[in-house]
Amino acid sequence: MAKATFEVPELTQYTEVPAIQPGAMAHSATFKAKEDFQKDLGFPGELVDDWQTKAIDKMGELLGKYRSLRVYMDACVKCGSCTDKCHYFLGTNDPKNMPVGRQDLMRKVYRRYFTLPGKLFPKLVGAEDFTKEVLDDWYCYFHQCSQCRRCSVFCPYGIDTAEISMAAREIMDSIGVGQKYCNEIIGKVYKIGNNLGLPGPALIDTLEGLEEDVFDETGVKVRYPIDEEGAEVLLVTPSADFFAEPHVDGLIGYGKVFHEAGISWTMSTHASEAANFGMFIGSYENMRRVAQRIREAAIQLKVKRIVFGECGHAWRVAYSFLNTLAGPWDFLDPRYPVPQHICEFTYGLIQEGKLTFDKSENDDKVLTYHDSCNVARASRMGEVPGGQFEIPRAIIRATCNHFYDMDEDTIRDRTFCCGGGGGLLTDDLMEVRVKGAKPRMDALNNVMQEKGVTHMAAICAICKTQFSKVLPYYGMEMDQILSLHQLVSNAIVLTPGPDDAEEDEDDDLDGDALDNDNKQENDEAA
Amino acid sequence: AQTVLADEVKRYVVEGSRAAGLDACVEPTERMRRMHFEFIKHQRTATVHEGIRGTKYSLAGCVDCHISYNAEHEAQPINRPDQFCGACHAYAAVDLNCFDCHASIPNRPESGPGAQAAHAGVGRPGHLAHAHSGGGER
Amino acid sequence: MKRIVYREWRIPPARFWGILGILAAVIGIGTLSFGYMEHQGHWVTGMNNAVVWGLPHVFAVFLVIAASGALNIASIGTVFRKPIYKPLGRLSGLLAVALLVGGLLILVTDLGRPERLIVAITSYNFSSIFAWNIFLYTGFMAIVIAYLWTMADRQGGPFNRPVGILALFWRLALTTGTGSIFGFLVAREAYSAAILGPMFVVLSFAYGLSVFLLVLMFAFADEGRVIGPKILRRLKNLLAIFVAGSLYFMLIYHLTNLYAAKHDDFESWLLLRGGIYTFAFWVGSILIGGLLPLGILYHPEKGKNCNWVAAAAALVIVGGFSTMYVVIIGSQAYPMPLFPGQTILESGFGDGVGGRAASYWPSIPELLLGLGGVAVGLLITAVGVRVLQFLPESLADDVVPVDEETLGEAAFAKPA
Amino acid sequence: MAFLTNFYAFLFYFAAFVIVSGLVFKIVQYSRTPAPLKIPTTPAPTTRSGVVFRMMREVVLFESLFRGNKWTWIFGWMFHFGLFLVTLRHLRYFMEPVPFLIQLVQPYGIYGGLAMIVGLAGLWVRRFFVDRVKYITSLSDHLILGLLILIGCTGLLMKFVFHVDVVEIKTFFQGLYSFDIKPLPADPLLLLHLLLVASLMIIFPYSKLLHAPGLFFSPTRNQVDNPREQRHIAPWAKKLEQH
Amino acid sequence: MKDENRANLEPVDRERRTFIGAAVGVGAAMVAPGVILHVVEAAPRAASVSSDVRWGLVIDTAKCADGCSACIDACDRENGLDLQTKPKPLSESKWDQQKAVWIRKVKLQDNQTGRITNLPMMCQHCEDPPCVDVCPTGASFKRADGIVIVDRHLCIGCRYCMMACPYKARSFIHEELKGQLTSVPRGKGCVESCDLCVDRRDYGEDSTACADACAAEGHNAIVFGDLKDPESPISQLLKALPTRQIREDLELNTGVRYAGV
Ligand code: HEC
Ligand code: HEC
Ligand code: HEC
Ligand code: HEM
Ligand code: HEM
Ligand code: SF4
Ligand code: SF4
Ligand code: SF4
Ligand code: SF4
Ligand code: SF4
Ligand code: SF4
Repeated sequence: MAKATFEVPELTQYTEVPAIQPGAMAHSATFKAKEDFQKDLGFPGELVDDWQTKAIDKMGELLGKYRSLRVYMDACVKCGSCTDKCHYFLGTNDPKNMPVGRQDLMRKVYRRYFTLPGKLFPKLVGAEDFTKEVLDDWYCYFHQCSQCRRCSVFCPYGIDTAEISMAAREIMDSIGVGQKYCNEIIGKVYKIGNNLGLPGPALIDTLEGLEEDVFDETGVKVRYPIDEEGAEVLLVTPSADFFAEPHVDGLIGYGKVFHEAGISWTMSTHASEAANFGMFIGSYENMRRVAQRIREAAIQLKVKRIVFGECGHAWRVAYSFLNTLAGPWDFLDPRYPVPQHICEFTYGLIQEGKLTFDKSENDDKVLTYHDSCNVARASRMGEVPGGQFEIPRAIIRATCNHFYDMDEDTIRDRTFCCGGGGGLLTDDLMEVRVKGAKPRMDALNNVMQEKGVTHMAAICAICKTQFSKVLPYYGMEMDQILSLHQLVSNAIVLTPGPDDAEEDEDDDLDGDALDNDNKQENDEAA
Repeated sequence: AQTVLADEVKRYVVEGSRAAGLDACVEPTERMRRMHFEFIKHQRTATVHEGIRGTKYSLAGCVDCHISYNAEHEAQPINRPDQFCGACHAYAAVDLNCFDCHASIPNRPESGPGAQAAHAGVGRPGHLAHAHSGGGER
Repeated sequence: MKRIVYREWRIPPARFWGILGILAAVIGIGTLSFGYMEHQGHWVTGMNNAVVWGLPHVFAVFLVIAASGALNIASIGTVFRKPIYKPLGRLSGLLAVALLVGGLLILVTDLGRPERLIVAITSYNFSSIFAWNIFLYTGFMAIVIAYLWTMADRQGGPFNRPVGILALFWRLALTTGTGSIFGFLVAREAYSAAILGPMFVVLSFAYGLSVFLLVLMFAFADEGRVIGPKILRRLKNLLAIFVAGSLYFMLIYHLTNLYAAKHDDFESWLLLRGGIYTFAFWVGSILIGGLLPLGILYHPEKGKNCNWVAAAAALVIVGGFSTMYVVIIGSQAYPMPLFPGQTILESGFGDGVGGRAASYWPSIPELLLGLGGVAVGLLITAVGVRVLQFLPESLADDVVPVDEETLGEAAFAKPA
Repeated sequence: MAFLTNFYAFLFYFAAFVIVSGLVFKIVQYSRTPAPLKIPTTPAPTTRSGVVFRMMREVVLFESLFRGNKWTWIFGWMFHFGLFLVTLRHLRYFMEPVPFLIQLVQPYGIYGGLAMIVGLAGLWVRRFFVDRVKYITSLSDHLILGLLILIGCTGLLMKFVFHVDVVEIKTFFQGLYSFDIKPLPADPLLLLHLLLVASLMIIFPYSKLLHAPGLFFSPTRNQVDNPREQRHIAPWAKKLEQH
Repeated sequence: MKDENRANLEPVDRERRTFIGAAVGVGAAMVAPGVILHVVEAAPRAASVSSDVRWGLVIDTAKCADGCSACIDACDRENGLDLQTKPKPLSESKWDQQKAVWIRKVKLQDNQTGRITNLPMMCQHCEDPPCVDVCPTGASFKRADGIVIVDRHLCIGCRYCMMACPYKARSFIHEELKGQLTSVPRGKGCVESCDLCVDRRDYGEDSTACADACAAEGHNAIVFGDLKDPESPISQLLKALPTRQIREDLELNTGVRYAGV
């Protein structure tokens, strides 16, 4: 565990609203993107000369393009309802991390240049010139927003700070001030196909390894296909799923589900990434470009359905924007929504009774579930509103015997962000990430104390990565975070395929199952 | 009480009422327009609780003076939307429920004690030249 | 000890809004009949100059004392330190406020001049128990809201018990005050009995608990939350005690009336000759409201069954209505003793010629008004549990606190 | 006298022009600005009528604020509901004949006025005592609250202490409709009340008071959650697809 | 029944009530000789009523005739109660119980002796009126001169006073009224009862409508007057006759006393 250079907040039974501490996080600035990364995305390489006018112009352009920005700049009445809702504020005490504080960074500039009273009486309405200091503040604090939209839930006008920080990042990008982490990743996607920069052959290799592992473990030949033309389903999943713990256990789970469902599927090297960081930087064009890969892959592989793996903001882009960015999807099977979430897919099979589970496989764990913010507040699963809350829980209940929710105020649409979303999942923002995770950690700690919870399941690559990094700071174990489909993977009872039959003859099933158990235990111990 | 404005402002005193022939209410008109309800409310407490009947703000007195008569010499209920109280209150959208209980037409000889008192209050002798035998005999 | 987790009532929106819709419709109809009564005047009701308080008052008084009784659960939890009742405290407080609002609304809408309500709020006659009741009611509401706050907000924790104690005493005062509305009517034979106050208190326990039980069971069943056998047993035992207590007090009340020579006429009328009132008394109050529920609650099998307990609670409520009917209307119908030793042969005003009781037959608008009030109470409750964390997540045996334990601060260990 | 009357007549013509043209401009601007992406805060309704229902709850009950902060909700709702009642009561000055419903609501308007003041006072107090809210408060926030409280107080004073001639006031405003300037009574409280009201009208279209129309245009609240079922694309985004 | 030409009288000393021996006007013409006559205080009262007087009635049941209803009719006429009309859909029997009655006739038979007694009942103007005690708004009140009335501007129509009154003296107005008398405003939704002809009191007349009527019929069963003035005819009568209060046990010290029950 990395030694913290900052003070890790103490966990408390209830997340108290702190007294404000202006400037507490002013020192935290994420690394700026280098020139060539900027260029890849079509942004100027460094701060342009007449950045002020350019920025104001860009702001004007965005005001005309996004109704959200337009309305949100005007509508806030400073009611304060959002002030204690942002996990970054609760963890850092910095008032500029209050959602309205963050918005005001932009609003004061907006007022100065776009409203009459701001032009005439700037002091009266808190309008300010767009100075270098203000720009620095922007860079600092708009990169302390995970665009989780928790503030939007409680704002009487639904003002969504995420929209504002996206716009701010776009404005900054347009004058050459980009964030290294996001822009570099988007560049990788363009060049290699995924965030982690895993080239095709590496992927194929990994998947073959997986198939072997699963066969060793279960004695059933579960396939993890990639680039298979004519498969029914294209699975698009975050690249973390290909190798990192706990993500990969989720991928194993998907495979088993497809296996049981008897539905042919494939992944794609071209679209080997579900995530779309274009959203984080608010760039419609980049988001569109990233999304188009999925369309291309789907056409190329001639699939009939698209299913997304566990990833929060990827699901937001997929559910809410994919149709807009890369649609229409008229060439796919109209009986299924495009795209589907893997949880919807699994849940559907459970409903149809196609999956059998041995819940006791998960008896060593007491679970809770973390609603990832982009799933909870920016998308849906299933037919009815709120399906995004019920479907994952239903899957957990179907696969585990012990499940407890965290405090009601911290789940479902009131869920606290893990602290790593929105392009903040970089080591140079560790302080922000750790502090921002506090409210979630408080709630988790509560159920651990009160209900004996041992593990937390999540359906987002960022959440999982963030938690495995942050849990240790709070004295917990990094493997307490799980993929939801890991639970499925553990509990699912596989039916041997035709090509498993020969092996069955010399290796009877019971022994096989026992073997599994032992293997599992060993895993735990390791 | 007639100000410059008086001509320009709509008046509610109805043709054919006794008030139409007089030039002042029990208080200056402007004051009446703003305060009449305070006056009668005060009077009402005094009357009901202390039995005081002899002041000029009696409701019966208002009715007597402001009631108007039609061609048949029948008194018109004063709270009717085209009559004195009613017209103004309809215009101002102020509920006027006094006449749920109070007689909206004088129904005793006009020189009865109630009316007398009111008139005495404005310094006019009680006896009046034209005594109407109003519509409602009782 | 485990922390009690409260959760909003999360039934599907369609069902929730459906329930609200139904309640709102009942309220709407109640409002219409209020409008009708006010527009036409009270002649459209069954009430008259002899029976001046009718069905609306039966509803209102029932709701008001049930409100007071509903708070009992919270009191037992905080004031008498029975932790097993603690998880129910919030619902109990909410229900108390809701029923009270419903009851008061009925009273207000039955007034001859409801638009003058402001008069009742601004000018008081302090010799009137009624005026005191206005304070008792508004005070009760304020105190219970404060009480709810102490239960629901962490900052309020330290005030919980003091406010709870205050609420308890206020509540007793309120029920006694409501009883005294009748108790101080020296003129009426049936009422001038000191025991009426305490009797109302005991009745309130039974009615309040019954309403509470039904609401709790409905809310829990609808969302699939669990009521464990342990807490069910406690609650039904409590109900049985209250019902038995009510029966006992009614017995005493009628016995003392019988022995007070002045009142035996009334008693013999009520118990034997009173027609509908006699029927309501024996069948409604005693049988349906007392003996049957007791039978169910003490039945070794049925007493354990949720549905039967709910049925018993429902019976207590039905019985409660007939008790109120007898107490409020029966006592007015019975002629006033103006001329002892004489028989009234004729009267220009129905003074009970030949000892006949005054007639009263409730009319539809009155009934609808009363139901409207009930619906208001339920609507407030439904919205309350929906938007605020008032219902415990579960009342399963392993979740509810152990009763014998005294309340200690929940130990909260921080991980190493 | 005549000067005052003319001054106020002009003032109200001007204020009415500003508020109407300002609001129309803003509303047109809001509705012309596209919302390129589906961003309703979920769980969100999946049908149009569901959205209308959600919006109703926001407008009438301030649902989100209720979830966010109970105290602000209590005071805020009291203020707005009071303001609503007061507005209904005030319609009597602007309508002839007065519709039955407006007649009915008259007495409640007074309670509305009281509630409005209490609510505003509560809202103002919190701007001083809650450090987070204090931090985000600018001078204009205080001014608007002060303005509204003052309007309310002068109004209530007129109602309860220094009565004014309601009928003449109504005649004045009725006259404005037909450019027939009728005398306005020169009661100081009334003049102050009206002056403040005119200022409120004038600042409305470019102050935070735009939250009222803004709410209806907020994409997180007014969008239907059906992106998978229906393709949603803004005109400017459509152009990107052309090549 | 008021004197048409009373208006012409010059104001007389208001404080001292003057007995005028002469019969004035139509109504008075019917008054039989030897009976108490009108007391006319020619101008309306300008000062507050005082507790120096307490108005009351004495009813000699021996004189009250079977079958007579003059007092009731007179009260009805005086106070406009005869103007009440039954709402159409209402049944007669229900209307009988709902319409306002300020004064009623009661016929009693003694259970022991079988003796029949007739008497009029109205508000007894109790000194400690339960109706006043219970009224939440203070609408029921007792004037300084002992008259118990309802201030109908304050009455909210709760009917608690009716519950409290031991004499069933009060009525609730169940229906809308039309054509009220100027001198007796009455209306829907409030409670009212005999007010001892309060406007007659304030205009200085010396009797009540019921007493006048009874006298006019020649029965003289009702005598009105000041209970506090030992010289007043009513006080004299009280001394002369054995009287009692109805429901003496309640100790309300009623202002209406009965002889012969
Ligand atoms: C002596 C007769 C008299 C009596 C009694 C009287 N008024 Fe008047 N009232 C008048 C006259 C005359 C006017 C018209 C004055 C004027 O034209 O300026 C008037 C005007 C008014 C006005 C203003 C109407 C308008 O159109 O501007 C009001 C309001 C009013 N009276 C109310 C009352 C009330 C209330 C009472 C009872 C307390 C009452 N009046 C008693 C004679 C009377
Ligand atoms: C010039 C128009 C005018 C006339 C004529 C008029 N009123 Fe009014 N009256 C008003 C206005 C305006 C108010 C309300 C003032 C306010 O609420 O500030 C009012 C209020 C009242 C109130 C108080 C009502 C309440 O609910 O507060 C009473 C009572 C009243 N008037 C009685 C009368 C009677 C009786 C008459 C007829 C004799 C009368 N008014 C004639 C304009 C008038
Ligand atoms: C429910 C019936 C009722 C209503 C409504 C009512 N009054 Fe009265 N009012 C009375 C009665 C009864 C008296 C007493 C008359 C008496 O004692 O002679 C009275 C007396 C008065 C008196 C003193 C008598 C007089 O003629 O001056 C005034 C003034 C008065 N009322 C004003 C009002 C006003 C103003 C309203 C409307 C806001 C009103 N009343 C509404 C029943 C009513
Ligand atoms: C559709 C109509 C409206 C809605 C839904 C609405 C909603 C809200 C909400 C939710 C708030 C935040 C909570 C609060 O601080 O009270 C608010 C604040 C406010 N509203 Fe409105 N409002 C509306 C119309 C108006 C109008 C017409 C006015 C002005 C005349 C107004 C004036 C204010 C003010 C001044 C505040 C800020 C209070 C403060 O400073 O704390 N609102 N509004
Ligand atoms: C042109 C517009 C307005 C006019 C002509 C006007 C006029 C008046 C008048 C004459 C009164 C006194 C009412 C009485 O005595 O009964 C009053 C009261 C009042 N006014 Fe206004 N007003 C206007 C706008 C406003 C606005 C915009 C507000 C609130 C923001 C407001 C708030 C109040 C309040 C709270 C009262 C007291 C309660 C009441 O009587 O309704 N007014 N107004
Ligand atoms: S979107 Fe999330 S991170 Fe950003 S300000 Fe709102 S609550 Fe904070
Ligand atoms: S909740 Fe919305 S309106 Fe209130 S301060 Fe925050 S952003 Fe502004
Ligand atoms: S008028 Fe006289 S005699 Fe006749 S009923 Fe009345 S009290 Fe009796
Ligand atoms: S008789 Fe009845 S109404 Fe009259 S004063 Fe006594 S208690 Fe009151
Ligand atoms: S009905 Fe009227 S007078 Fe009687 S108690 Fe109620 S408010 Fe008082
Ligand atoms: S005193 Fe007057 S009011 Fe009373 S009963 Fe006799 S006539 Fe009627």
